[in-house]
Amino acid sequence: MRSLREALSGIRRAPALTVLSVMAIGLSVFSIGLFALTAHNIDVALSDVEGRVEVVAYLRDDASEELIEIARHEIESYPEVESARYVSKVEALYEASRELTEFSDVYSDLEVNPLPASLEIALRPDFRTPVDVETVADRVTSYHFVEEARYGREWVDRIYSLRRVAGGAAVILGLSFAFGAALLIGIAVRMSVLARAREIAVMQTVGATDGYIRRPFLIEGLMTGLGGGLLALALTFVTYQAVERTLVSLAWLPDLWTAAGLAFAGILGMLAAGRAVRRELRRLDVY
Amino acid sequence: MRSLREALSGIRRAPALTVLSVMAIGLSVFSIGLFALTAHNIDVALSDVEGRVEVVAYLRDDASEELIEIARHEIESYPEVESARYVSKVEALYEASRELTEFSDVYSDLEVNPLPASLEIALRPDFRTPVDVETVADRVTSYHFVEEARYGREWVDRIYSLRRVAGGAAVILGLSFAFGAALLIGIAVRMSVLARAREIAVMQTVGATDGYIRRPFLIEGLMTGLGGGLLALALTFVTYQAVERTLVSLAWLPDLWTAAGLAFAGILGMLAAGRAVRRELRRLDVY
Amino acid sequence: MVQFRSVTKSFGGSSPAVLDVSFHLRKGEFAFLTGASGAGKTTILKLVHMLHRPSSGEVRVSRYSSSRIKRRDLPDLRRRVGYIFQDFRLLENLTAEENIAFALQVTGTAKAKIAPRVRKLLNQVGLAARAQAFPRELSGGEQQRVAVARALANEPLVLLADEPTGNLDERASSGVFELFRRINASGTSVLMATHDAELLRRHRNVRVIELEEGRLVFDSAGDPVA
Amino acid sequence: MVQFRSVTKSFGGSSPAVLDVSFHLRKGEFAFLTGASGAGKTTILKLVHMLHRPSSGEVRVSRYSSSRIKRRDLPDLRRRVGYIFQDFRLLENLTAEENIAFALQVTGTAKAKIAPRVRKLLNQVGLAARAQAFPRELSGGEQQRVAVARALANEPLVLLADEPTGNLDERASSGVFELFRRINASGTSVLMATHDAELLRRHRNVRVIELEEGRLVFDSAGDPVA
Ligand SMILES: Nc1ncnc2c1ncn2[C@@H]1O[C@H](COP(=O)(O)OP(=O)(O)OP(=O)(O)O)[C@@H](O)[C@H]1O
Ligand SMILES: Nc1ncnc2c1ncn2[C@@H]1O[C@H](COP(=O)(O)OP(=O)(O)OP(=O)(O)O)[C@@H](O)[C@H]1O
Ligand SMILES: [Mg+2]
Ligand SMILES: [Mg+2]
Repeated sequence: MRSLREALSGIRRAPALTVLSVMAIGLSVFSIGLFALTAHNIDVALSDVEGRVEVVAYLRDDASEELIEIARHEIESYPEVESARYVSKVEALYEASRELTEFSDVYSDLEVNPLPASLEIALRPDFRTPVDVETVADRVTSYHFVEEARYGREWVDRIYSLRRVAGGAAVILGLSFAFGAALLIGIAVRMSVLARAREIAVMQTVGATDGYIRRPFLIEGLMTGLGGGLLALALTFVTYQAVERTLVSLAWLPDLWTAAGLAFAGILGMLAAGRAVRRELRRLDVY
Repeated sequence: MRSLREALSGIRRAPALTVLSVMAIGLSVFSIGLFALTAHNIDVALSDVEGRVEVVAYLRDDASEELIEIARHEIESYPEVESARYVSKVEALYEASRELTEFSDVYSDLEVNPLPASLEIALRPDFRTPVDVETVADRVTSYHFVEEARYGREWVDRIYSLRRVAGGAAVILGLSFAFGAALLIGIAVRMSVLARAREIAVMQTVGATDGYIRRPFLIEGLMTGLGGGLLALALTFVTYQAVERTLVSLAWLPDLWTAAGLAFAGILGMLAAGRAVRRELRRLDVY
Repeated sequence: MVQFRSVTKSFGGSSPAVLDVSFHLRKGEFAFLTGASGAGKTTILKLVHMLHRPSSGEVRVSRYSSSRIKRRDLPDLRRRVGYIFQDFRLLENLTAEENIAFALQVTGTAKAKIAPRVRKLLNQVGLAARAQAFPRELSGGEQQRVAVARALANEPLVLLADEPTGNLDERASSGVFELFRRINASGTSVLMATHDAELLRRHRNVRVIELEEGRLVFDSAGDPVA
Repeated sequence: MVQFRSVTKSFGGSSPAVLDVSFHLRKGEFAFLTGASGAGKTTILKLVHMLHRPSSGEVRVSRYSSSRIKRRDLPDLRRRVGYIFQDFRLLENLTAEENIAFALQVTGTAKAKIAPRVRKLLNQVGLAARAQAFPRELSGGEQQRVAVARALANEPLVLLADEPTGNLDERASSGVFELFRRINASGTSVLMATHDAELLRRHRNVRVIELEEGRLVFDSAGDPVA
């Protein structure tokens, strides 16, 4: 209670400094927020693209529909496979003419349908690695009525390296931004401690214990951190809304992330404050 | 000279504060730098994609090669047109089979070549707007041996709206980051002035003029700003190198931009310092 | 209560601020600490408060010794030793009464007891009318009296007063001095640094410890180490 | 040189710090400003230095008037009026000699002249040995003497001294006082706030202006407005 009151009065005593600290922390956590938003949306987009990883087995024109149906069931029971869809020659032509509008005229002129029937095999989320895709493709090719299995090897590899790189970049950039934020919080709190160095020295001479002196600063650091975190959250949300309305549709951050961000800002503020006060206390007293 | 020496001694007197200010400014100008890098590369990428805006005129199978060659010359003399390239039926088939590997087997099975010959018309940089593209397409369609002119209307429109939105976002984000940087510089300088409020008051009582008191702070602000700018430049370059090596090939910022960024940081530091000192001077004296 | 044994304090300069000083201030004793400007009076008081560590020798205050005291014991020591600083050391952001109350809060005094105690102290130093003023709104002498009241707040075992009447006129000076005598009569030891020759002349019965360039050159109580 | 005409200064509290004060300190005159703690001595000195603006009345110093002076004229005024503050106001980051040199730099004194002048001033206040020390390394009396040296640096037309001997022993006090007399003899007006009754007694021939609760209650020079 006393510490809280003191912390509040500390803030009241130097409101400009506190507002500035909150803004500094807010801005730096905001950059983390922006980054998290970007990362999260890359993630969403990636898992969307990844969902399209599939193996296509082109079938001989002479394969009987019954055999194909049996094979389709077998394939669907593979542990790696989510679903297998049969695409007849007619459907293939239709889809091709729809997807490739430039050639729709060409196709309608054709007398024979040159496109083969196929099985489009979608994989389960956990089995979309290059290795699993190749395994499925190999097994499927062993059916005698399968002409060829394609799976865009390069495409699969690319998605995976992209996710790995994105993950690495996320960690590196996230850490460096967090470092920047910690730095700024440290600056802010250190300033507020320095601004009260005289006060601290006087408290020591009056017989206040280290803990007693430290506590209000810790609480002040926590509150400043949380304030900065909330500001960052607000800024991130405004940015999210602005981009959502003008540019592209975005996913908002998971609640867990925002909660973690707030907790991070608060704890960072408290730790930075604690460190700054401890150093100041040791500097001021000779024992 | 005196001011420079004073500014240096000011920095020497409170090295921690100065280092922290430089770091704060560095971090915020760094975010501008990151943004500039992104914007510049979007720009480069856009102009690359834009270079591919073209009108394709599909030709009747019965058009004579001489007429086509005459028409091609005529079209190349349009003010909007950069070049017009004749693509024969054979070339068309070859290109199609190369670009659409999935269907290469199919094409090789064909007995007749279903693809038409065409003129691929590239536009000059200044005439790639939706309106110009449509004008060219319309004029080309008036040749009797032109079956149809395609130009991906939607595609052109999209590029244009993307560039507009990117431009807008660049200005808005750039401004808000600049605001953040100005804020941080203001904080830093204000702290350094506050830390010397007593010194300023004493100088006033000893009879120093406002200009005399202000000058070292202005120079200190300028140097702090430039220091922060250089730090930001270094950070941006390191990021550029890191991304370049691990992710994608990037273009480095034009020299003019980096020079402007440095000047911006320096001037911002000086102005923020000037403002802070002026306020302090008025606050301390009653006349 | 306060015991110096061959204490030397050097700040690294050519000559030490305090050189081989020994004396013993007993419980309930009153002593003037005198000497020219720069003789080492403030340094001696700060050694008692353990704001300086002796370069050699030992300072004992109550049950604490400068050579054995732990960092965590300092607050307890300083609550028992009231200190009126030569430069006052008031908190700029607190009013006169808050500055005094602060010393009581720090020691965990019950809230209900603080307000009446502060009022009594302000009255004793003649500042009741300026209770709400901030240090920068107080005259030099008024600030000094706030410092006096704060040092007395916790009823210290030892009172250290550094030139406590330097900014006071004759009447206010005697007021503060009489206050010290009353405090002293109730059992508190008092060590008062001063170069008010007039004061020394008027109170010839009070013990005088005199310094000259850091050395103890005269002690009216005789035996230096006891 | 310094003229007060019915000057009142109120800080918004119940009673003004200075109330309807008039006096005239002539060129080359020496006067003690005396009165109890809180009587208004420092406020009067700050009014002369134009650190306060009178609530009513007019303060004239040399050719400047409190009612007409412009912000840009303040530096010139303050260079002509030396001020020894009650709380010294030294720059913490500068050594003793740098603090004195600073006052000379500010007025644009030629570099070559600064060093010898500083040395002379330090000698005059008896601090040559502590020239390189920072304020926190100086005793109270030593800081006060640095403040004295700084106020004299620019050979002011008027010297304002606020309790300049409050932290000094008798010998150092007389030293500083003799210095003031010499400065005064060379044409500088001196207004010295003090409650050192002893000093007043010893110099009965010097003009005394006495304040009581902000009012001028005694002026040994007689005519209040001249
Ligand atoms: N922190 C310090 N660093 C270096 N020298 C110091 C420090 N503190 C004091 N001194 C020097 O030690 C000597 C004694 O100082 P001290 O403050 O004890 O004197 P004092 O007797 O209180 O004088 P005064 O009556 O002027 O206050 C002085 O010469 C002073 O300059
Ligand atoms: N800035 C201020 N705001 C409010 N009150 C003030 C201010 N400055 C001075 N006072 C009050 O005005 C009165 C006169 O103060 P002043 O400092 O002039 O006294 P003084 O004669 O110098 O006393 P001392 O001998 O104790 O230094 C005091 O009661 C003081 O509290
Ligand atoms: Mg002292
Ligand atoms: Mg005063």
